[in-house]
Amino acid sequence: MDYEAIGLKAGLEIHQQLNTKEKLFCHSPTVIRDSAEHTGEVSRYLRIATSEMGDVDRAAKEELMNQRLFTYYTYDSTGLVEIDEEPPAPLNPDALDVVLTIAKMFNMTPLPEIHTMRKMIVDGSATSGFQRTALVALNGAIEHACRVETVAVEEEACQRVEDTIFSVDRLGIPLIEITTSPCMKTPDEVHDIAQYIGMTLRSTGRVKRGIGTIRQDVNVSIRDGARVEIKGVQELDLIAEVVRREVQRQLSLIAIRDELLARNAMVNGEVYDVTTVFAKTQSQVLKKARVILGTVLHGFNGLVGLEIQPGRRLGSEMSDYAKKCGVGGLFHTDELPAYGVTEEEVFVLKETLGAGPNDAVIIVASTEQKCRCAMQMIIRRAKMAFEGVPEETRKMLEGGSTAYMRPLPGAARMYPETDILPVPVTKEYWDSIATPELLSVKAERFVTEYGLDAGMARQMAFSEKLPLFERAVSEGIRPVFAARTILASLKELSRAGISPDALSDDSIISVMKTVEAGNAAKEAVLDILTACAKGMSVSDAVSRVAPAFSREELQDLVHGIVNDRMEFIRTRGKAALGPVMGVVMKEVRGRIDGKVVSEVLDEELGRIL
Amino acid sequence: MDYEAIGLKAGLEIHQQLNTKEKLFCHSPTVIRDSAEHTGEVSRYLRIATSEMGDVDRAAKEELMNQRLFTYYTYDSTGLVEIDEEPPAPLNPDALDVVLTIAKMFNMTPLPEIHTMRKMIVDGSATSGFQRTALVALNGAIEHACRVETVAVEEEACQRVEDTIFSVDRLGIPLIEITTSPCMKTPDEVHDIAQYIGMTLRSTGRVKRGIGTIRQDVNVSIRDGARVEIKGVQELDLIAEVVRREVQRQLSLIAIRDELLARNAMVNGEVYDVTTVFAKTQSQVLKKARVILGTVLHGFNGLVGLEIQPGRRLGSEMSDYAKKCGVGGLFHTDELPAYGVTEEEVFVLKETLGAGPNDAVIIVASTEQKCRCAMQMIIRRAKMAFEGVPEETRKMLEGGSTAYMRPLPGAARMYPETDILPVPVTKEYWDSIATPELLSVKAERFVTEYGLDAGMARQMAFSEKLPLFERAVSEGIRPVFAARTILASLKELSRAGISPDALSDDSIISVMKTVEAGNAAKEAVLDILTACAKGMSVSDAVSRVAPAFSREELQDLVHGIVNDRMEFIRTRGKAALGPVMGVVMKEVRGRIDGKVVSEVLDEELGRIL
Amino acid sequence: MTLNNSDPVSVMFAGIEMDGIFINRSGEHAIVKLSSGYNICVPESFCSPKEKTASVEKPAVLPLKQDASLPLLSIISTGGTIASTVDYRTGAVSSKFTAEDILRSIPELAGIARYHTLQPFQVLSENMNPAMWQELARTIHDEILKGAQGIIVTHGTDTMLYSAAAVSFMLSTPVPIVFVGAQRSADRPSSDNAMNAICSAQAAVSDLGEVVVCMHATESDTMCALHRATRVRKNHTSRRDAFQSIGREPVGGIEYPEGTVVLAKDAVLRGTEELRLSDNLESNCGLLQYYPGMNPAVIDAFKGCKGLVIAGTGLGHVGTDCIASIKGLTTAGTTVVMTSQCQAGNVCDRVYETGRDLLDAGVIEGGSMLPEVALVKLMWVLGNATRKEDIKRLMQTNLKGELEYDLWRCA
Amino acid sequence: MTLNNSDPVSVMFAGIEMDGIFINRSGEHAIVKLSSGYNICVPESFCSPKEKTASVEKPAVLPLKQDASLPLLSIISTGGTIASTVDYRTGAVSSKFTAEDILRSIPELAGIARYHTLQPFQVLSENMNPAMWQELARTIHDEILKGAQGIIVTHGTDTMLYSAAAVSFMLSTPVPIVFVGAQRSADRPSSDNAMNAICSAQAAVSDLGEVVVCMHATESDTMCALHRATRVRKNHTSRRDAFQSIGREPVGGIEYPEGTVVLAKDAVLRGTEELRLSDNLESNCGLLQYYPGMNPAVIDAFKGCKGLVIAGTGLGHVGTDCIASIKGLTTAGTTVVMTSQCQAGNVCDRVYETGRDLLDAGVIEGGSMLPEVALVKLMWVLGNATRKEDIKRLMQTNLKGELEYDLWRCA
Repeated sequence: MDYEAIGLKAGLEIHQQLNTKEKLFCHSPTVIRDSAEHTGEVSRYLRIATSEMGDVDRAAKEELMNQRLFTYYTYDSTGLVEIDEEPPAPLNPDALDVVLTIAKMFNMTPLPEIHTMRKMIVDGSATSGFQRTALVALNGAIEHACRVETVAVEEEACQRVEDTIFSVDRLGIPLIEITTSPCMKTPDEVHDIAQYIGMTLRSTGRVKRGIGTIRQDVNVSIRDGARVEIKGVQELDLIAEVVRREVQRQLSLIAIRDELLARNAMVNGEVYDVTTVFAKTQSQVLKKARVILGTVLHGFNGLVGLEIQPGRRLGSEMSDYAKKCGVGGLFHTDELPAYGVTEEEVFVLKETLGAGPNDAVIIVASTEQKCRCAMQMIIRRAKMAFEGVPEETRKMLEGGSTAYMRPLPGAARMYPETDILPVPVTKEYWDSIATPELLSVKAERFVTEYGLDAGMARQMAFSEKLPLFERAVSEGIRPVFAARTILASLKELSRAGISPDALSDDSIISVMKTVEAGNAAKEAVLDILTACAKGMSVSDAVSRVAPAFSREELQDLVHGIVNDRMEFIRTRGKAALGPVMGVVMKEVRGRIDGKVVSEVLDEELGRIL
Repeated sequence: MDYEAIGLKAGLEIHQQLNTKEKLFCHSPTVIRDSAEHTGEVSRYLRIATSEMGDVDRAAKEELMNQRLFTYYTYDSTGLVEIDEEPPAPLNPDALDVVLTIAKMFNMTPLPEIHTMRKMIVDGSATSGFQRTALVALNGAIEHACRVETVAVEEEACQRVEDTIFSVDRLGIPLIEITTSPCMKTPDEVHDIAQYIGMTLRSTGRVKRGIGTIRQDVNVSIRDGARVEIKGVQELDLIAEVVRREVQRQLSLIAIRDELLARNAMVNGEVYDVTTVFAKTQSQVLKKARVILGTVLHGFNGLVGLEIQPGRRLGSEMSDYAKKCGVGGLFHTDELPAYGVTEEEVFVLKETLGAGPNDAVIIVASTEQKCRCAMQMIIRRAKMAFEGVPEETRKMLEGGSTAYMRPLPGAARMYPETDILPVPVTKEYWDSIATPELLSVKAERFVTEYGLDAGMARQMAFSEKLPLFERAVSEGIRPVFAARTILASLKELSRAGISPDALSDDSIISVMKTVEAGNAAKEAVLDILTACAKGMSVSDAVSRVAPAFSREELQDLVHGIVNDRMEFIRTRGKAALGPVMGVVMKEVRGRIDGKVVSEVLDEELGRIL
Repeated sequence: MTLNNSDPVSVMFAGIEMDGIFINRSGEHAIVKLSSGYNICVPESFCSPKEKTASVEKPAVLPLKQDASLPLLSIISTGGTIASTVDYRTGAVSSKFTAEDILRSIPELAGIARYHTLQPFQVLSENMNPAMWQELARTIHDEILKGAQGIIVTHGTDTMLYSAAAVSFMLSTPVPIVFVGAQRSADRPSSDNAMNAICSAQAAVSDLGEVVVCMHATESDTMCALHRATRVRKNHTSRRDAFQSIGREPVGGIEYPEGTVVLAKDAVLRGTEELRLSDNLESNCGLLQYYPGMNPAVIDAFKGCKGLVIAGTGLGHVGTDCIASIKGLTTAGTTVVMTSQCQAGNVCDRVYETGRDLLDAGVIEGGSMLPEVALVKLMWVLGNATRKEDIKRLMQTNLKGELEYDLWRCA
Repeated sequence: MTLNNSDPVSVMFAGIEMDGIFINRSGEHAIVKLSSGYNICVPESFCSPKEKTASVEKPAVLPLKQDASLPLLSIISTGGTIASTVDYRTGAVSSKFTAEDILRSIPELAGIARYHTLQPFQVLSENMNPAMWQELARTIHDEILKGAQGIIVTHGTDTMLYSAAAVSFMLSTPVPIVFVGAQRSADRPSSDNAMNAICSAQAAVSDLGEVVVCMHATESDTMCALHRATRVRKNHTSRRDAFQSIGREPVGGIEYPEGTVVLAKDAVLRGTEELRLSDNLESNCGLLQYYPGMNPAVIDAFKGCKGLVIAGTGLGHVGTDCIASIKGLTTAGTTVVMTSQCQAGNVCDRVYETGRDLLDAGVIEGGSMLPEVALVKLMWVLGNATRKEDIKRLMQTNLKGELEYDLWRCA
């Protein structure tokens, strides 16, 4: 695909949790909890302060009365700020420090004062009814001539437990929000920029790792298409595919538009009750429904069922809109007969509605009210097909296709957070911020300076255990041994189903030192570490798994083994070394270095031969 | 019975609840509650502060560990003082005023300062572990040349709900304690003095009435007998009988003593395990027991079963002692065979224990430990029989006999209540106290002054409704009508099962005034009052039960009735008055005074005849 | 050219140009609201004015009608905000106070009553003083005289308990007087203001007939509590359920959103008292908490005051070396009342030696009165009685539920 | 002949003669205990001495042995009574304090530990002062040095929280230091003294390693609570469960009579801290609660103090007209710390205007510190730091659980 030709433009908005000790506006720890551990709950309504224009009509009043009562789970690790029972603490200086560091890494310009804003969110995910957010720096550069437009610091929202129940453990964890300009021209470029930004963030060593700690939103448009924002891409590996599929979708919609115009297609918006058509249907869905409504899309035949993205058709888009009314989906004639609907029923349906061979018919089955609502949405979306691509916020589906979520946000309802004083960022402070070595640079240095091979160097640099590696090296452990031990032990533990947290950095360092001092064999490292991870102290683990085996003991052992095989050795001479070595190693593997065994055995054989 | 000859001496200790608004040492109301209404409970241990001599031996330690946890029910009408969570308020001045008034009525001498003491009670009935009590006055006179030794004011204890559960509603209600000298010489005199004291107390109009509000303890002794204190005689009518039966009991015990000495009877205290004797018994009690122990009382045959009081034998006394150990009672050979024990079993029992024909055998059945304890108590009591009458505290049984409760109290463990300042009783205050007219004097005055007959006068004076009567008279209602109405209405309401509290004094006065004003007939009074007691207002009750009937309406009615019976009247002449009056009254009874009916009828007949 | 609030500006910063509107300045910096909604702070010299776009005409606001069949309540504001609106273009929050504004903000109120609103003065709660309490009591008195069937007083929470107690003592009232406030500001979707206001209106039309404080009963939006004005304390700096009844249960509760009012057995009912204003106060009174090592000179500093409430330790004690200073005050004519810094429970100076010395020094035992309430009551008593024995008797008599009972004065 | 306590007397009163023993005199009256146990008060002239009966020889008291296998605790008495005996002949109550006396009174203690007892001084709790806190801290330090594995301090309840907080700041301790008292006097069968003492001993031999207050958890005899010394208040004048943790749960609980000790997750454990005494205190500090209408002269009275803690309203406010006086104090070198009379919750002077003015006047926000604890801490901080920034930093750093966390000082 020639992405330049079609005019692809893509931008990123990356949200990354910061690994500070405390939250952004309170002193609670930034730990995620199991919702079963909650120790309390509070229930709250949220209401939108009316604007000056607001009028108290019957509908508004009804809406207020029907407000939902949200329930929030609290924990022994959360406090009053999370449940909006206390003014927020000042902006966490550690979080600001991380954000400024990242801003500096992108060569951005910090704002002289940080003003915290409230961004209204009344879906229940913020107990206060707003999310606190502040712009920190503007206009930075990324390689490939891409730009970071803004960097902001903001607080995480609650995690939804189910329905109207939220968990406040996540609320308030600091996030950095990095917004790029729409500077990417190909799907791979989007991947590379996202990866580069992620790597830059991780280079600070001060961001959270693991699933859910980073979320990428992608903005995509092509010439003749429209800006579409795809929310919450969590896996970097999918990001290019998401862009590719969005391009495909936009191209398909444009093609459909052209075909519709060519066909003089038309949506007249008339809705018919076709319940009687299906009076004796065998379709489970239609049988259950109280009402079945139908509409004719003139000139749409074949287009509703056209695939626009893997697994997605124009019909799917219509269905997304319909689902907002609470119906399960729709049926269209491009896919019928199917799902228990017979050819005869389709025939009667088309006849009844006067649909011609070029027309498509859409039916929806549910309650009267939901069906009417859904039909309006379907007709709205059908009419949009004549425009091509609608501006939308979409959510990613498994595999990288997307579904409609909501229209693009309007002007954010933002107003100042009066509980937080502005935080000045002085020139002295900005100048004092040190930027860390990028992980990519580090990986190269590991090759040149420490002699790691390129793969291991990269793996080590990008590992969560990087700090441990750097500590080990600084404490005098040979870098190759350190890297090999750390990476292997992580792999081994994960294979054994043991959490890497079970093994303290101190233990790993201690084991490596034991080996380097010759008090345990390299071969035993993994066994020792596994024992430590299961709760044994390092010294216990060394003496149990790999009890020290002295040269004298080895000499005795070798002496015995050699005596037993005297004839064989005499027969074979020096060639016996190999086989006998095998016998000895079987006894002492991991308890004494193979080099020593070889020496002792050599001596012993020398004595005999 | 010649009580003088046998040297009867009796004294009284009378406890009467005072009808103050608030309790003796706090501001809670003095109301008794249904324990089901309790609104809270607290649980407490009580411990006795050890004396200086106290030693911590193993047994004492065990006793402390086995202390009982008492539970106290609290109410919305009780406060912190009752559960010993707050220092007491000063001595209730109203309560002191009542006690001083009573002291003055007995011509006693008040103490110049009232010092409140704590009397230790650790049976759980006082949350603090003590009862507060203070001597108020000394040495007074009662008619019959009897003396009141002391008058004290003290607080009521908790009511026991069950076992270790107490209710604090009663705790702290003020009591007056009146102690006489042992000046009564006959049972009737005890009754008369108790009645006189009770009357004197009620003359104040400031003591509580009803069951449980007054309790008489009687001290009884005869020459050769011993002082016995009988607790909690609640009905005055039984008090003489209690004394008579105690005299009988003491005389019987003395006779038994003499007979035992004459027989050379002996208690050697040996206890035998006779469980096997009853191995195949049909007696339910014995069958259930783990162990059956027996002892021989030599020379006691026939005496153990001797009645010493209606329903009580020497065996009953022994049984009371045995029950302290938790056994249900005992069997003795004077009553066997019986209760499923066969003649053969008795024979074997006696044989086994080597009991002769003059000996009695006592057996006890329970667990080994309880049986051993019980046997010791039985042997102790049997030995006491040689002394005649033991000094005891006894409790009254239904009918007036008594049962053993505990030994006479030793020196009371009393020490000062430091939370209460001494209350001075000044000469001015004492002089200012007015003593009320005695009810007996009042009754006489009602005869001479108001013309009530003696019975009604006495009934009225001693009634709880005396204040209402005096108010009615002071408001101009004729005394005889007032007394008749009040007494009859009380009777009527009680017959109808309606609480007298349902009828306010104001209503009764109002109804009486209505009648006296001629707006309702005397005959309707009870019906009107009953209607009021059921919740009707006085005016509603009058107009519904006995609608006013005017003279004019009566004249119309009479005219009609007379016209219908013209012939009869003409025939009989004046003699028709009686029969016709009956017919008219049937229509108007209770709605207009009979006197008026008679007048009107007389006029009408006069017109005709 | 000077920039004014709401002026469109173009900002040149960090090498890029951005559009926004000017909000205000802070020193040499300008605060500008960007079109994204964010406020940024840049040197004012970086901003240049842009041409104003034609302002959109505001649609006409429909007038609101109150339901004449509903009871009439007066809402008296002393500075607390019961309703706010946010201007989402500039982010400005403004507090609203006409009946119409309130009904627009909290439409549920329209179904409960009709409202008459007044604002006799407007101060921060910590700046309330006895003169304002008097003004407030007079205003309430007038409103009841004019036919208000219930009074709602919106008040900052900081000193609400003092004001509510003061109104209790100065005013006998046949109708409920409900103090209400909010712990979380009215400009946030999670504010407790609306629910508290709705519940206060329910309380004001209820059978109640006394002065109460109406605030959240718990941290959840499910129940408001009605606290007797003389037994309530703010016991948390920020929680919604900060107000708590001390030494007793609340006199009532209101379920939300149902609006059901449940009153305690001993709540004073509508019509029990007759309307009477008695608004003298002696404001020259103080309150002092004793602490170990207190310099007696601190007590001497209250010389010249007409009254002093001491919050002593435990049952009502101070260090022995402070007793002479207290005696000095009482001798000079200052009424000294002892309460406890424990807050709950009775003062009892009979039990320990120090207490007996305090009684000898002329100190009046304050029973179970909260120190703050004792201060307010003392101002009222000294404004209405002059003889020593009357002052003592009144201080020890339960006037408005501040004591559980009249204290006994032994013969 | 002068009558002395315990002399047998014959009393002639009301025309009758009574035997008794002479207790004491009150004015012209003699208090005589009658043989019935009642005390009566009669003119002394009505009493005449009687011959003494030969006094009964007291049986020898068996010496008590302590179990050498049990851990050693020190019981330090400051005046509270942990054990009393009553002389039932005269009614006199005497408080007891040797280890032997205590074990006789409360035999359960013997099964928990061995005891060493000291009485560095003996005062009523309300007369405790900073000098005594220092003496107490030194005594405890010595006892731990000498090998005590836990410390029990018996203390009157009135100012126990101040003393316990003071010891917390002055002493780093590897062993539990348990303050214990009784709300109901030890001479009554229902006293809470024995149960509290037994639980305090259980706490003192437990895994705990911090300063706590051990008192009844409820009104029933079923559980004692262990309160962190810097987060506890006496919240009722007389109830057994008067002591309550503010803004947090107790750090432990002890089931009675089982003796099971349950510690909170964040309790400081035995051995966490090393023994260190740091006993400087600046006692010239004060505490003042703001109230509406406060005369600023009351604040001026603290001129010359090194430190002043204000218990402001709500989030930490005072009336605007008091701010100048506060500024006067800070300018003259007095450290002023703001806490809240709400007690629970954080002070936050950023949110409202008055608060910002107070910060400008140099007031230090006291976070969630209880006013009383802030006073004690201020004495300690001023005794150990002189530079303004160090004082502020220490006051805003959580040293002994008095704050939930170190307050942020923004860049």
